[in-house]
Amino acid sequence: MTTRLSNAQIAWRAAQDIADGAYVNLGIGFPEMVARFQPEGRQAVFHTENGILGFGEAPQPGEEDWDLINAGKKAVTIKPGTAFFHHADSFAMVRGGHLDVAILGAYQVAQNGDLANWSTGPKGVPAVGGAMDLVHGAKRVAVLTDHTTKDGKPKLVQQCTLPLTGVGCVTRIYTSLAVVDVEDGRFVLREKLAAVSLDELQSLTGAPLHIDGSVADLTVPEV
Amino acid sequence: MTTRLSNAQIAWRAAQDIADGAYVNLGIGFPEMVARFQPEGRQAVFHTENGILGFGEAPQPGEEDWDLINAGKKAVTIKPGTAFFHHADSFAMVRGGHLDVAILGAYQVAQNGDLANWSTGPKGVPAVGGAMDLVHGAKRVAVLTDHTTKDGKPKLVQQCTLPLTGVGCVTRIYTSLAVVDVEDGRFVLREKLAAVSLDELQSLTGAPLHIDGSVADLTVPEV
Amino acid sequence: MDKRIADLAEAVAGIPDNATVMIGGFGGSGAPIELIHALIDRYLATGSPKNLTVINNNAGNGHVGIAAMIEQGMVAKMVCSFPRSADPRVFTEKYLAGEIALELVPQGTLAERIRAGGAGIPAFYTPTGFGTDLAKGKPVAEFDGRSYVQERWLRADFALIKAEIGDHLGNLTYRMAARNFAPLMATAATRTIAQVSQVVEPGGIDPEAVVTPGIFVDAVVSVPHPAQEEDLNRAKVTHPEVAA
Amino acid sequence: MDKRIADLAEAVAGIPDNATVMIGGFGGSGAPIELIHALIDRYLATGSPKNLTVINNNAGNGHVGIAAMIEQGMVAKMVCSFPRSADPRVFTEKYLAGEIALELVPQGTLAERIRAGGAGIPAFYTPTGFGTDLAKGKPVAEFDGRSYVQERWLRADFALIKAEIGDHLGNLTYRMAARNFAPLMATAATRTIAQVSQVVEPGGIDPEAVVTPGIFVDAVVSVPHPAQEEDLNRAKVTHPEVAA
Repeated sequence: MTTRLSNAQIAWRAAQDIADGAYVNLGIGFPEMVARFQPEGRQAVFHTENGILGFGEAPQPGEEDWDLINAGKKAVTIKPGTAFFHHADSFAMVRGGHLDVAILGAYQVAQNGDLANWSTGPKGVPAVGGAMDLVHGAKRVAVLTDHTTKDGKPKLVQQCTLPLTGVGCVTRIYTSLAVVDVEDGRFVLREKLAAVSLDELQSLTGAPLHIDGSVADLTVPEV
Repeated sequence: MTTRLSNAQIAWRAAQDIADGAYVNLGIGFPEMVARFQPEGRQAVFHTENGILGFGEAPQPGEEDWDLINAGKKAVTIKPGTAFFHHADSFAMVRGGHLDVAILGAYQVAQNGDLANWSTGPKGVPAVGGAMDLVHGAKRVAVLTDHTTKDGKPKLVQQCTLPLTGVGCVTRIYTSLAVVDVEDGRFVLREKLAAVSLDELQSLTGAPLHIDGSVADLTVPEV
Repeated sequence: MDKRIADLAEAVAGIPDNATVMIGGFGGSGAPIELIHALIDRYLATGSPKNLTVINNNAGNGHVGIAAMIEQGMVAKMVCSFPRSADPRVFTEKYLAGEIALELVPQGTLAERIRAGGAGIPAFYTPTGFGTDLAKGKPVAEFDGRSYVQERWLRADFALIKAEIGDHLGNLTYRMAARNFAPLMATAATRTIAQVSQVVEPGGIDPEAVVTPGIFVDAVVSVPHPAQEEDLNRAKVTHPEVAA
Repeated sequence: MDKRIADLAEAVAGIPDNATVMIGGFGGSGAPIELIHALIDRYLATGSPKNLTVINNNAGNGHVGIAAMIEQGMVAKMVCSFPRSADPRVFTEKYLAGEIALELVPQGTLAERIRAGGAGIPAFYTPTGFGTDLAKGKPVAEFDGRSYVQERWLRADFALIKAEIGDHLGNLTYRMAARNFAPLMATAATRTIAQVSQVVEPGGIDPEAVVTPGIFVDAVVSVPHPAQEEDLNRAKVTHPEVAA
């Protein structure tokens, strides 16, 4: 199997597409890593659903204030220009189209932009949080994901089989092998690792990968 | 013609029904006088649509701050416990049922509680302000009015002929002759000036005045 | 007018069986632990209130706060967006055993439904959830070519919230991200009970800095050094305390 | 990121003909007089922008601010709740002559429609206006036995607002009742331009005291000693100044 990008490397790649001054919401877990890789000279403003805009990095261990947390309940810090607000104002920012980018994880993404990332089926306790809101409203909804499941099944599919988070909402997918846009109901391949052939990539993808112009090499440093 | 209460006296009577600590919105103009007549030992909290709760009296002439006005654009003052908020929060208080009493003027009130107080017809420039919101949500919607129009026509009517402000919204009417409740689609007379007979009062009223229990004398001091 | 209540037991005394109770907080931030524990203590002493519907973003963590309410069997139903936490076992076990009901609501829709309840808006349309299992059975409508789900307001009999400073008139401020749902819940409950870290005279809060105006608050209880749910859980505290 | 704009003319330079413009203020309180006058000056110099739709609670007073915009013929339509004032002649004459359109909206509905526009809520139900002429032609629905009117969101291309303190990131505070519609309009416009009495560095506003978070604001212009519309009218000022 071709060497794949690590989660940190996928996050690094996604961070390169975030403009200076962009308002960004990072999903709980792996997408939170995107904040670490802001390119030199650019500063995004991070939003968290629980009512903070422009928060800073994690505090030193032992310095946590548990009234100052992000949506993943991890401690954060304030920095100059931070603002606090209540949950209705927070989701007005989300649904109202004020975020430039929302970056989430995924179980499956369909070629029409449908996203499944909240439920693996009827077993266990269901939990949705803010995901269903975040996929609507942000100008770009990007997904970070391994290109396939642990047992090798495609996560980029013709149609999601898992319960949907949102319909037709994803605009770009950063995977461990490629960068894929969702355009007009199709996957359009933008970048791929040089080491993976187009045929191999297609075989790991559950729906046709279209090519529109050139496909760039996906190059990511060790991070 | 029987001597009638002055506007100030009608306002005085209405003020007697406001409990200590009640949240009250007073309509522009004549209803604003209610604030002057709070009984000893009681303190209502006044709300104005433009975003102040718990404001104080008018400032001395020359001391006005025109960022600190009421819905009638008259200067007011702050006092301990005042709060400022935006218009959506202000009308959340109104529509959400948080006000105890709204007190408005009227062109006509119908026996089912319909109120007409914003438009005398299609001529001129229409203007509604917050009246249509205020008549919904407050626990009690009271009207202050002369009992008849200047040319002697009833203002308490079977059915409003002027454009409605709200449907079935008025709960009590304080007039220059009487205090009338709206109950189950009928006017119920609660108080009347001793000098006016029941027959005379009925002749000045456009719908039947019902009596449910006793009718008290409407007694108001010179104010 | 003075909305101060002398103690926690008195503050929660009026909450009856079968009540719907909104409880502020997002995880441990903003969780009114002392009010919740006072309610649990009342239940342990009197058997009431029980069969409660609780509205909160989560469904408890560890064995304190809402988790402890659930553990004691006071809660018949949770309305929340994310019934998971570092230690969600209390809710999970009851849920899987069919002993507690769950209404799962997307977080932004939960916030907006509560705001609508407080603002006299009985229903609204949102893009959130359209085409998903969580919108099943709800009316949908198209506006300007896009599809939306109709959601209903959410109201409660009581709101229990944690604030930072409160004055005698019920004006409140909050502390950082502990604000979250509390200002919304305060508007949407018939009776709102706030525990505050500091009580001040009217005028002690800058009128510009008031987050929740007093009209939305019915009772203010002083809790000068409130516990932080996260700290309690890290210290493995349970309520009530049990021998290890 | 730095949202400061050097001068008023530059701040309003991008507003084109036919734009929909929300303008903050309730009467004179919160009226962004300097931004409005900069827009009028541009119109007088270039003939643009014209044919504007203006959303404000009122429709101008005297011969300054929105009244002066109307007087110059820049405004095709007003959306407001109360097109009356101490001196409403400019609007009244144009309206009665059929030279300006009016969409009359109850004040709370106006506020809620703007909030909905900013919050991504395309429509909502309100009791306000049910059974009145202002609800004619609008969908109605019954919830829990009570009748409500469906109202649509309101959005704009631009919002011109007046705030008190603004930082480089666009975080804003307001001054007393001058707050009114501004925080709502800031959320509902594609581009929000705020004139502020004082500009501070990020961190110069307490994070708890921010009323409008910077995400809603695109441009901040310093106007250290803003005119108060009420004072201008009492002094019988006109814009532009004309010989008596």
